[in-house]
Amino acid sequence: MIKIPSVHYLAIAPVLIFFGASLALLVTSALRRSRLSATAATVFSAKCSLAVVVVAVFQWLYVSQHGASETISHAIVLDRFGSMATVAVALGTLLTILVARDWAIRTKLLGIENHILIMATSAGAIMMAVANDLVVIFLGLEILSIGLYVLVAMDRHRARSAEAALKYFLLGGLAAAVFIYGVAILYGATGTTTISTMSLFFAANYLLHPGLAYLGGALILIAFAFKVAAVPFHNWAPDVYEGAPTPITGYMAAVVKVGAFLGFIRVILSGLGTNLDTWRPLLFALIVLSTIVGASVGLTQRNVKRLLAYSSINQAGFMLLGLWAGTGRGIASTLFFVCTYVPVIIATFAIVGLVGGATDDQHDIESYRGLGRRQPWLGAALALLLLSQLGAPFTLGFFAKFSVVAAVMDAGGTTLGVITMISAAIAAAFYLRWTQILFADPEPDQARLKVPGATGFVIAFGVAVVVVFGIWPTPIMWLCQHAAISFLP
Amino acid sequence: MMHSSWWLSALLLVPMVGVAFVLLVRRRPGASYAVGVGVAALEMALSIVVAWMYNQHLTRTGIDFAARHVISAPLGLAYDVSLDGISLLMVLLTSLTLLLALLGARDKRREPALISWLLILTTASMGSFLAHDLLLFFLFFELTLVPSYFLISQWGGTERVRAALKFFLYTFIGSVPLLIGILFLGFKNQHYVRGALNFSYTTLSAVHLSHTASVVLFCAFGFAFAVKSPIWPFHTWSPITYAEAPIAGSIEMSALLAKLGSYGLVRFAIGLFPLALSDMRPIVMTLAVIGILYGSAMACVAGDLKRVIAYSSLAQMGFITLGAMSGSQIAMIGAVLLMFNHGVITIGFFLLVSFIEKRRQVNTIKDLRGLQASAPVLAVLFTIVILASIGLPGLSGFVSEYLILLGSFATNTWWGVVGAFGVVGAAIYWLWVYQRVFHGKADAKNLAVEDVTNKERWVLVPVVVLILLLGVFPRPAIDKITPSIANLITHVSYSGVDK
Amino acid sequence: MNVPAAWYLVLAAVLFGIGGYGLVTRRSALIMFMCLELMLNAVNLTFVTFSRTLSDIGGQASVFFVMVVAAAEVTVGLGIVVAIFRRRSTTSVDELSEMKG
Amino acid sequence: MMLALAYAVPSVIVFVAAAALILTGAIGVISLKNPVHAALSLIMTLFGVAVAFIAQQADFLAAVQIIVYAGAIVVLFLFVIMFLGVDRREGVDVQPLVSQKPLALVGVVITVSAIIFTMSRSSWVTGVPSLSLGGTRLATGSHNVKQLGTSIFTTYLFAFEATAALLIIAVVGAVLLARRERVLEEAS
Amino acid sequence: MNWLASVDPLYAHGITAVVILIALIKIVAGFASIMGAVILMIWFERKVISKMQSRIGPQRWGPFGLLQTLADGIKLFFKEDLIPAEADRFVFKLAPYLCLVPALITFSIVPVGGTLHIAGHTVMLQVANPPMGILVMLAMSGISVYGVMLAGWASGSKYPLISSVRASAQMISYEAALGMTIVTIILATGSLSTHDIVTSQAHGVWHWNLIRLGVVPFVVFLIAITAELNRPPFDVVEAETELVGGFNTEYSSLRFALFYLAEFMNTITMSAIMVTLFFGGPAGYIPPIHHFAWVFPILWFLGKTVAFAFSYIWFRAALPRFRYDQLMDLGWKRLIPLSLGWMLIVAGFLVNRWWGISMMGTVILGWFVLTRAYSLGADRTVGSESVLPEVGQRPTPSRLYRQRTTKGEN
Repeated sequence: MIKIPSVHYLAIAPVLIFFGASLALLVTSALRRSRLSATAATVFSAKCSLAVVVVAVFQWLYVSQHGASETISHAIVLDRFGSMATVAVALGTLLTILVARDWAIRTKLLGIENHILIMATSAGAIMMAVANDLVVIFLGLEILSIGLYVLVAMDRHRARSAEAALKYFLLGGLAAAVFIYGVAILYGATGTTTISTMSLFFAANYLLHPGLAYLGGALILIAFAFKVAAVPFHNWAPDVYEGAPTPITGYMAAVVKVGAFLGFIRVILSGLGTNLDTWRPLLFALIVLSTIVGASVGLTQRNVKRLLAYSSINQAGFMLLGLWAGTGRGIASTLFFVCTYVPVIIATFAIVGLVGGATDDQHDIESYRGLGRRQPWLGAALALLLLSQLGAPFTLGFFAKFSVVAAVMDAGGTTLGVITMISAAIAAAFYLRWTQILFADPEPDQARLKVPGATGFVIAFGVAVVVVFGIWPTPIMWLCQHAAISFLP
Repeated sequence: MMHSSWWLSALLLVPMVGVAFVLLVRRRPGASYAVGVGVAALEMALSIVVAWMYNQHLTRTGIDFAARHVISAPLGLAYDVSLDGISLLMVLLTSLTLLLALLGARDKRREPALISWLLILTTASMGSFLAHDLLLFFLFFELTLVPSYFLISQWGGTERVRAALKFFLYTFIGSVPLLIGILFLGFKNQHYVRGALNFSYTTLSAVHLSHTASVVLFCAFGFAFAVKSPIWPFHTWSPITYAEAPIAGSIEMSALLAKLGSYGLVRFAIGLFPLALSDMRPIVMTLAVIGILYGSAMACVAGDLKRVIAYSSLAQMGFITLGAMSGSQIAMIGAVLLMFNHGVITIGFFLLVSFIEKRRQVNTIKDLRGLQASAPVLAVLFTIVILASIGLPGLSGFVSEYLILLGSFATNTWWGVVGAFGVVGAAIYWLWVYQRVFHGKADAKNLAVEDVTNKERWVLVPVVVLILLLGVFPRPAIDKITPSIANLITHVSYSGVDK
Repeated sequence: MNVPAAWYLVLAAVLFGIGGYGLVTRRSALIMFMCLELMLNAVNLTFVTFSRTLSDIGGQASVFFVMVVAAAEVTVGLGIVVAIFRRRSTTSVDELSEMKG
Repeated sequence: MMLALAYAVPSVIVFVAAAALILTGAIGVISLKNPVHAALSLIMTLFGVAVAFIAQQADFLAAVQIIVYAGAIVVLFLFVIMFLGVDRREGVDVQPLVSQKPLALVGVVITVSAIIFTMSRSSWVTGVPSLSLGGTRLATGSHNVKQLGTSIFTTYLFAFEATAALLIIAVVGAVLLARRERVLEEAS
Repeated sequence: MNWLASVDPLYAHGITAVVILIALIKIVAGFASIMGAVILMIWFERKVISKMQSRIGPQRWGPFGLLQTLADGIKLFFKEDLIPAEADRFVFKLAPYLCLVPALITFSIVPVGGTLHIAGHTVMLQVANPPMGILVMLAMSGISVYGVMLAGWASGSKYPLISSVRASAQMISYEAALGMTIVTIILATGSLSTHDIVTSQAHGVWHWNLIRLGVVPFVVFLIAITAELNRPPFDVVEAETELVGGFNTEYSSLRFALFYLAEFMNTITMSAIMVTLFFGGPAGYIPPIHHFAWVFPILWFLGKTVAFAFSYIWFRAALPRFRYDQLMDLGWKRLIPLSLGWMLIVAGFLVNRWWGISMMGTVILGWFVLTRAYSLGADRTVGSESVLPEVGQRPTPSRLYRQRTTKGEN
């Protein structure tokens, strides 16, 4: 008789809620004679996202009392790190849903499908972040990716959308294959696919020939580099960012990074943590290339979505810094970076989507000429969000960059710190060019953009986060630190 | 008893509150200007009160108004402000710059935004001068870039976008090693004391560094401050930036932001890495001297007035650096004094140039001729400022330059000697400029130039008063500075290596 | 008793390489999908071989999941191809954009 | 000795057969122009892999391999090929990731040989069965079907449930992608 | 290879020459018997259909026209072998074999009788008893799709292509339902091996899967397998009125004969499979006759199989052909949910009664949900406007759409 493993439902509640909500929405829309109104679906999805946030808070409290634990025969971890990731994903979902609804109305495309897919995709992202088993990470990755392939192709007006989806699919598939090959090899190297067991294995056995383990880890590293679009595995990002519907681009830039980075941290630092020095050269190369290429190629872009793609490549390099450090401070700082990046980038893309218009294709940087003059609040908001990504002081972005660079310095990576900061300086040029155009003399016959309520809220939220935590980053940093502590043994 | 740090917080907060007010009244024409001027006056008043309250003998280090509140321990972020003699002069200069920039160089294009940026810039530079914590200093130091960038790129001349970007990139890249250096120090300290991350100046100045580390870190810090100052050869951003910036922006940048560099040099680079001084002194002083000569030479051939000011500033910054690095107490006092004086003089210059520009729409020297005839008062004011800048005894420039040269002769004779040629150089180019612009036979356009109005005269009154006052009676200022400088010198020489 | 695991592992690695080569060089999207399948099959072979050598069922169980993923990927991938084709046939050729590098 | 040989020879034959099927098929996939032919080659590879599975006592997986891959996935490919007429008309082309074929070849050869080299250097397998943590020792013969089932419903329970999510999202996605869009065209 | 022994007792003592010989004999015998059976089946079908249609049927060659099929075969063999110019020659030649081989392989797992003892070896009367057992049948039915699909495609002709796409769609659609019913059987048996499946039904009629699983899986299986075989009433592939002659229109001579052969071979094999799965295979009353007791299971098996073969012919004679969309509806909207639901119920009862009852409730609920969704979906796709109303608009009720569209047509 099969003994079903015990299930700690609190640990998987976020995944269940998101996926259940997605299914509920799907079934409801199939069973109602009249079409489900986009507003109702949005409200429902938003509530679910909030519910996930609440659940994550309970998880946090539970872990504070009882300590981190594994459940469902070690497949899932319940720790603060996971709760933090859950909050970030849920927040990203909430914001994206709000933006996506307005986008759907503006472009006359259906919104409910977006909600269904976004929530299911988020479930995948959370799964990646809380998984303790490489197979589960793989499945989470696939749920995330497959949802995104479809979401990217959802814009029926533009052929480019589906083409981008194809490109994303092909490279995503390649990444998935490389990832699972790495898992297979790690399985051969350690005899397990469970991350914690793997670390036990490494702790208990001294491998005379660790090549196999390194090989598996390297393949997994490459696959993750694909997912987060780190150079040289970044080729897809600009095209896909450009082709995808704008809210989805924001979602990709934010939530995929959360899932991928946090899953990645678990694999590299928990599963293979004893071999950190092996990964450092690889990570070093990825970081240097990503930050420099992202920043310098971004300078030449005229399409803002492509520009933001390169910007996000640059940011991905920064996020990798914490991994390179590999210390508690490093994990906390990457967590901080990733989590704070979520609202900022989604809000940025919300504005980009607004400017994109009903056809969602006005993304030339010239479309922004004088926007800040016509609509000072919108312009100021965008300028602030960009400044935050630039890393200007007294914005959230500064502390994000500061914390990762500090972590790297702490771990002895002065060179890396210098290189990445210089890349940030180069990247500043394109953010500034954009900002400058934003406040340049306007074209005479430009209409004012209408800012719908939900999108306005998202933008305001992003700006508020940037400003408030830019001055007082303590709470988030505190959370991240505690998350990192619960993660490290 | 030490004074409450709330005074300093007020100095930081008042401009930000001003921004809020400006944004509130932005729809009413002219109201934002009134608010701006009001805030500037309040700030000025506050600064004067603070200066009056400041007691340099309160602590051995000359620090007053100090307070430290940790904001985020893991990040090492703390709100840590204090005031000493050096900061005090800078605070006064900041307030003065804001007030005069607003009064003298009113720009009606999108006034609320302009004034907001100016106010933010004031907070940023005020914060840099008041920060006692290196991270906080860095935050404010970096923050100055943003308003400056917008001031130049939005209100500047035809080449404004390029100039703004150039300025931003230079200074931003310059600050990278600064940040890395700060972090290095912080972690060094943390690993040593095994406590929380702490970037307080007091803590970090106690960190024991190897000689090599000191040199490297000095270079890192020095680079950032050299770019900001600017010190030759890191100055290439400055002429185009000063030329393209709006007058208010030019005033802020050259009178105030440039001082951030030399302030950082004196306060942090020298204060934190005394071990590096013996190695770095010849190099930096050489650069300073080259800067003096180069600035003078370039000022001679510069084609327009703003560039002349820019290059003259380069030379003056060279003097400041020379004094700061010389290691003699007198020269350092002179350097700090010159920071203030140069600020005041530069304000005067830019205001006067803006008056000329307002009337003639150009500032190229070859288009101006014989203004003395049409605008005698302007000529007089210009003369006073020029003479102060040259260092005519009895005017403020003289005191500071004299102190610097005196100190330098004593410790580093040859650099002092060569540097002294800068004074001659200044005399040459300024007088030549004066000759070309104010003398000669004016053509019709130049004859039509009106003299300065009453309002403009009133704006220049503080400049002239300060020039004269500090020329004949610099005692109070020197008194305020001396304990801080003396403490710095003690700290440097206490580290044992420096003589 | 049986051929050494190494043979199968090398075979799988070569298969993976062939799939990868096809994926990066072929133009046709459908054939690229097929190359993806080749790669996943190589992974499966690796899993099964390790499962045999380690005498552990985990590898075989993982193969099961890989297969499910392959099926799901193909479904969506072909859906995308069909969607592109639909849009292509409905929109004029001039509007087609070419994706840059 | 003879007995051992009698056992070993067939397994070598099986391996060679499987390898031949796999490699021929794989090369066919990447070299054949016509997608239908490529698909047929793919089936060949799949069969080869199935044979390799059987040779390594993974019978159930071999059957599932044929049922899922050959019976469903490749059929789906052929469907789409025929449905869209891709074989006759121009297909859905994408820019190849690497434009230089020799370059790609060199890259792939280097990568694969590096992989093989690394594997061989660490004696191909270094792990130990995860028996202590709920892993199951592989039984021989038909029993491993039962084991496989047990493993999936215990060790990999969560993963198994996750596949449900994966399949649902895939189906929903495919339906959304392939749905007709008559109305929008009329509206626009 | 010890694991082989656990599957087939033949290999218990290692592989010797005798064992290989026995295996070869089994293969040859299996092949011969199915080929012979096909010839008889064709004759049988023609005879029965003739009787049902009040005709005489073949009678010239051999007694009762038994050799008619052979004669037809010889005739086809000598006919000209045509390959269309547009054809894809290789695939065109390959396709018939892809149809034929799976049928043969599937037959190899059918236990046609009990066990024998020859030369000290225990021999099962089935060509092979692989551990994955019945999955082979599923795999092969997956492969046989290719024969049809590629035949139509390779012909390079329009109608065969349409036919083959239809046929393969049909086969795939019904394969799901097929698989699900097989899962039900596997659940009940606890083993994949056909031998085990048969043995578990050996103790009388009440143990037959037909009875103990409820009749539903059998019905689903029967329908699905008929569709899988492309036999009437699901032979839309060959809908002459629409598609000339189906996917094999362009085939002639021996290749056509192969298709023909494959079809009947499949029919026999599937009958045999059905007997194996639901009717206990060779199980039945065995009279106590020494030395010949092993014959009776074979006879039982043959009898049951013939009965099924007859029923297929009966379907063909009696039932009208389905329309294509009806066929798809039946497959996707009725059989798949039905078999899925039944599988859940069976699984539930296997765990315990309460699980079974709750599963039943779940299935009924699911049934309602599906029905509702289907009917709504049918409504929504009526008018072109009904597919996607604009976002934010209140959609018109579907009744109005219907009216509007009909008005539009008028």
